[in-house]
Amino acid sequence: MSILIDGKTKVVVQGATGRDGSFHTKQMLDYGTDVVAGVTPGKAGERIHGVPVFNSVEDAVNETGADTSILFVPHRFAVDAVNEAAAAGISLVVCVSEGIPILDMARVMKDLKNNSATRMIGPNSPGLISPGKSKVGIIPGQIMDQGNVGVVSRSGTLTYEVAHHLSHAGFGQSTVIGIGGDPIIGTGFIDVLRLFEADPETELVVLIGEIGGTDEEEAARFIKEKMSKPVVAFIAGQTAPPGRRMGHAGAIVSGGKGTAKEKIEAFRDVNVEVADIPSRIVDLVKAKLS
Amino acid sequence: MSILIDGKTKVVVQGATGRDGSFHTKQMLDYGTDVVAGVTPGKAGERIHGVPVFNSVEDAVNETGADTSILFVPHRFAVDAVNEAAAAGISLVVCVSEGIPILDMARVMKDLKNNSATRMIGPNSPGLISPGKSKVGIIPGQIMDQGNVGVVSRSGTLTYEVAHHLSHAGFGQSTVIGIGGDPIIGTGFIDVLRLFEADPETELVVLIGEIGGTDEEEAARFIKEKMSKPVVAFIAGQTAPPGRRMGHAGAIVSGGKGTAKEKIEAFRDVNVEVADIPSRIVDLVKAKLS
Amino acid sequence: MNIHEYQAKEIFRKHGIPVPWGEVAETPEQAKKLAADFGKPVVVKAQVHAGGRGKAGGVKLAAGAEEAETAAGKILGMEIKGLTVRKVLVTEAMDIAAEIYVGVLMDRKLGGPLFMVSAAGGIDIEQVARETPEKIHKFAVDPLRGLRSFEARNLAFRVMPDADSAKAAAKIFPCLYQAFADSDASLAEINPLIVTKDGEVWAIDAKMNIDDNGLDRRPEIAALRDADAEAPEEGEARNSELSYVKLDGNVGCVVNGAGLAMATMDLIKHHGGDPANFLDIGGSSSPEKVTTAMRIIYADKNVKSILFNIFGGITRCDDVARGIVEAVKGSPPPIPIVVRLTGTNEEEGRKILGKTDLIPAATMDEAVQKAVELAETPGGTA
Amino acid sequence: MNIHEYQAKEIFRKHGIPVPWGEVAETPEQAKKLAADFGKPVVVKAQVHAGGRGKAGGVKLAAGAEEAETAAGKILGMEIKGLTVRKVLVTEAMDIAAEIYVGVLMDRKLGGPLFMVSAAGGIDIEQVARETPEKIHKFAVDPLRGLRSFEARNLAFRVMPDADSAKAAAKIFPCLYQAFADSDASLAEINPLIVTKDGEVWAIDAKMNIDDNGLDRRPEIAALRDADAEAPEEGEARNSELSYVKLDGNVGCVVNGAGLAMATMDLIKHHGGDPANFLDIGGSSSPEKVTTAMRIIYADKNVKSILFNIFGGITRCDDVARGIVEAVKGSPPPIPIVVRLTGTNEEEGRKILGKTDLIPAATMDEAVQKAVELAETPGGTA
Repeated sequence: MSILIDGKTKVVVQGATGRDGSFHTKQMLDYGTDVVAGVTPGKAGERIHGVPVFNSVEDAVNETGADTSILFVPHRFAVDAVNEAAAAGISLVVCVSEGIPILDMARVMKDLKNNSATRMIGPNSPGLISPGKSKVGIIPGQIMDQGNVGVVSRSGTLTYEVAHHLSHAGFGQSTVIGIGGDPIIGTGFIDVLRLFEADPETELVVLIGEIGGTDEEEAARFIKEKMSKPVVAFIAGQTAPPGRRMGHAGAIVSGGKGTAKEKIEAFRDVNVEVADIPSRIVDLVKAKLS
Repeated sequence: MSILIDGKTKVVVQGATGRDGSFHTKQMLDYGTDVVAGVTPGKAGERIHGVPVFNSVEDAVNETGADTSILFVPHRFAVDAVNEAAAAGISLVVCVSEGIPILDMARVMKDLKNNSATRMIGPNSPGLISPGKSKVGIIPGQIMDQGNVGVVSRSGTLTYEVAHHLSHAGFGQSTVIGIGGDPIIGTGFIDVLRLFEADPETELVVLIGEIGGTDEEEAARFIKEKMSKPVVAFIAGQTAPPGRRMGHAGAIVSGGKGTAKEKIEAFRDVNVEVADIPSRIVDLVKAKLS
Repeated sequence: MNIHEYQAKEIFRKHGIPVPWGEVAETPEQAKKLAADFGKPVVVKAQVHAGGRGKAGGVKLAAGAEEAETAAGKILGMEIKGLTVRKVLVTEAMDIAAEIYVGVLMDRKLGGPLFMVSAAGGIDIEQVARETPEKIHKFAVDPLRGLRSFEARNLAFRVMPDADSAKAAAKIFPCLYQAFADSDASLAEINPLIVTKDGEVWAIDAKMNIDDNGLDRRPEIAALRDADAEAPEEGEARNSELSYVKLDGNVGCVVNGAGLAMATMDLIKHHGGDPANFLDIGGSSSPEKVTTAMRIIYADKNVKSILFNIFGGITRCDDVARGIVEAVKGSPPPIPIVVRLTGTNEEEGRKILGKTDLIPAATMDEAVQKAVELAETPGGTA
Repeated sequence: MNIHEYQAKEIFRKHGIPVPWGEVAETPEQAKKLAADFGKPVVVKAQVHAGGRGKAGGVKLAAGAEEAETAAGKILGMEIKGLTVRKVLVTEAMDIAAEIYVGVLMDRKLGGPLFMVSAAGGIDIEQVARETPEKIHKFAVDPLRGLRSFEARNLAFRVMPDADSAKAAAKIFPCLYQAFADSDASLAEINPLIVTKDGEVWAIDAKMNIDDNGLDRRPEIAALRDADAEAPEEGEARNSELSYVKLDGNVGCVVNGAGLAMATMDLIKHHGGDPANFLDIGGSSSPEKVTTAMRIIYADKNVKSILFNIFGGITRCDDVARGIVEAVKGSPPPIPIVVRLTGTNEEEGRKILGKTDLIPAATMDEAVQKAVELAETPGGTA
């Protein structure tokens, strides 16, 4: 088991023939992901790394039975691509694109809710990987090992850093998922925690948060009320100045809200241990799992 | 029994203080309808024929428990009024207004479907009456008698004409409903036929159609497949020239489609008798019910 | 309301659809000058609210100015389906490599806009729909969000001859939908959308019908109405918010409600008469509307009797009665008027009419029979 | 991005919101002339990206031109929360009978726009939210359909002092929402919306923050950026699509990914150092971005060491390595550079860096410790 993706996941890559799309299609194939189709309007009939390319997600789904999509399209086309995936009946769409206007995402979320059963991960997400089974996104597969730790994070590379330490220390992962650094995202901490709680393979969850918003505080409440499995956390941005956006559109302390201090306290209040530096997460995991 | 409205229906009148709203509020009250509230923004606290007026449907629902609304607002405000009723949780909204752009109605219908459980009757509808119980709309109550004939029609006054004959001949009505003369309406023939079929009080249905569209043809199919109760019909517009709109936005024969002849044939094909003139509907009813 | 091709093309142009150069001429000389200034071969096209212009000889190719003049001379004044051609569009003649049908209409059954494309372009789409419906690709547009880019692409790839023209067409389709929605159209059609030998994509014909209910809020569209294309009384009726359609019979009718008005016409025919018009005074009628209705019917010299068939709901019988009294005030009516009033404020209405020369009737059947009889009895009374 | 009150008011005005007369002055003399031409009492208001202007003395009433000049003289050049005031808005002084708060912001928890109104207008709304949250009426706007008329009315009747002003406000609220949506704002606020003694309704203050992600498609909004309000390197970084925030420390950092960049800053602090900046080179990085990043950091004279912390996912380690080599080409780096490269194309990246003077590190902890040490050792090497 794992969450959201496994060995049976059939992936279509939207924007497969572009630079990034082509590169990561190859990476996903090399990792063992069942990439069944690529989509680039006007390039139907071509192949990319052996994968057939279609003009539309609809055609790709009809021909290949793809159920999961990942976008490598410029951000101004990302909303249309998500909508296209949803309309074609894709159940999970991973949006890597960064820089999508927040209002557009609010509209997409409302539209998905009104008109489809599609779950979106991202935007501004590195995607997810269920080690040994499938990866959908840009997470480097070589640093991951299959195991029982679920990892969920608002960040990309910080997640790799943490997973790298976990793998080195012998703690493989059930699924590692980056939910994205934007203020409005398709799948939040609580959604993922609920999935990890229900996943028999996952024994412990590592949650990596950062400044901005109150998602970590709500996650803490959820952990207290609904989680039986242990959770450990790390929060980035303790030294970030207030009022400044730290890269991620969502990473900003505004009106005195969303500080790392508040989030760390919220976790400690519900007995979720928080590592002071990334490499020490391993120590917390070790303590819980042995 | 009856369909859609009965003695327990609590009505809010949107636009109650205008000329038509005030007149028909009085008429409905005189008929015995439980008009519990009026709505005119800015006139909260006033009373109209003894009925309290509120600034919003939301306030009216909260204060009075109204479940059904009827609009007497100029057509350019009708869409907003329907949306307001739906957002306030009104379950049945009757739209008398004529002249609403068709695209607006398409949008309203989609929005109601996405965001509410509200049923709309109309636009361009005279409303409905369950004789002896309640009337919501502008149908003159004095011509109706309580009984077992259900009447459904795209027209207003032609319905009165037919009901008048029925009452005179001793055939009272369970519910008389005008679904409206526009091309896109909230509740169609089939919706109403399904309700009449399920209503224990209704023994026979009179369906009054007219030229334009294919609603009558679809109703004929529905009657054949799903109705156990007898249905008799009348179709207006046999002498209407093609390509010209006969008053109702929906009453137009275009591209050779939607003629009275086709509709009459569709009914006769499924053994629904069609009266050649309105006064003879009574003879058909008499034959079926005795 | 129908608008002309040249008007629809102007709307398309404003919405970003590529439309070739074209100008309107009302005389052969104007057509000649336009073609001469343009300097390349043109097509001269009748501007008239009727289909099948091509078959009727209303569309002609002209290699130069002289030919354009000749073509316009033949087309202007021509009758197509009973309508006289008063304007021609002089427009660029284009090389056609492929022709596609593109249209969007308000679909009653669907309850919203239906977008349609077909590789069988340039011919009568209703014929395609009847004979080879599988050649038309249909898509239900969500009216809350319009035609989205990927939806347009999916349609375009089904009908365009190659990837480049598909991508070009996919940019045009949402513009067509927007032109449709922003105009409150009931139909907007490009037939054909062409691909030239150079791979360019152009809308070389355009058709739009407008939802009358939308004209109030689209004054710029309402202004496109061609007054020549309708009877003058129909314009007057519309300005008074009456629904009026002129017919050829001799029994004038004034009815409240479209269904009852149609049934009244049908009943006149049933009783051996011939209706002179459809006329619905609508709900919420004022006395002014009734007097206008009577003035319009008086103006029709075929009319030998007038029938009022009023069943009051939102229309009050007293209002109608007052309107009739107002209209016949001072002088007796020139032709017999049969009045049947039932419903809301019926008593008050009857009282108002009590002291006039009007012929009362208790039922619709009686009223129609009297009116038909009177129309057939020259100068007589029933 | 923040914009000034006078800019937000111009956007409001274009969206149909009633905004009183006002013009911008950059000198006391200009303020005097504006007030003199206007001829009625004015308010002189500091235009600066900071709240609490009133309390800081940045808003002054002036009965006439002389007073306006004096007021502008005091306000221009004033520092408010560390920012120097360079412009004032000279605007009509109005009689206030009632003050209302109206705002719309993008609410993360809700996942969409939240409209807020309160009868407690004219004061700090965050204080109201903390102390008397029941005084704020909130409404979740459906971003697919905007704020609808009846929704605006329902809100207006809750906070406006009478029916007439409620109806006027109900027309303004959807305009505010539209201004918000059409500008890709994250916040649009009228505080206060006033009712005058004559019953007129006016927006006398205006605040808008813009979603940076929306600026690409709103060039007219992007053009409102006040270059004086940010460090020049931040502008350069933005133009190269780098996220850069200048800080006060001496360890420059170049990191890929915002989370890792923040964690790197935190770790520098943890190891006793002080980060000189936040800098995220983002995904899909090109060598050019890396060279720009280094140029920006070199320009910060406080920086004593540079730390590259790269964990390749979509960013390829070889691209980063090429960028570093390009930037140090020809001359040895003026300050020590510690490089940690892991992830996609790690081997290729290491090879490219192999023959340079750069200081390699295997882990983030090691890299940070080295960089902190080097920053504290003047001119030294680790």
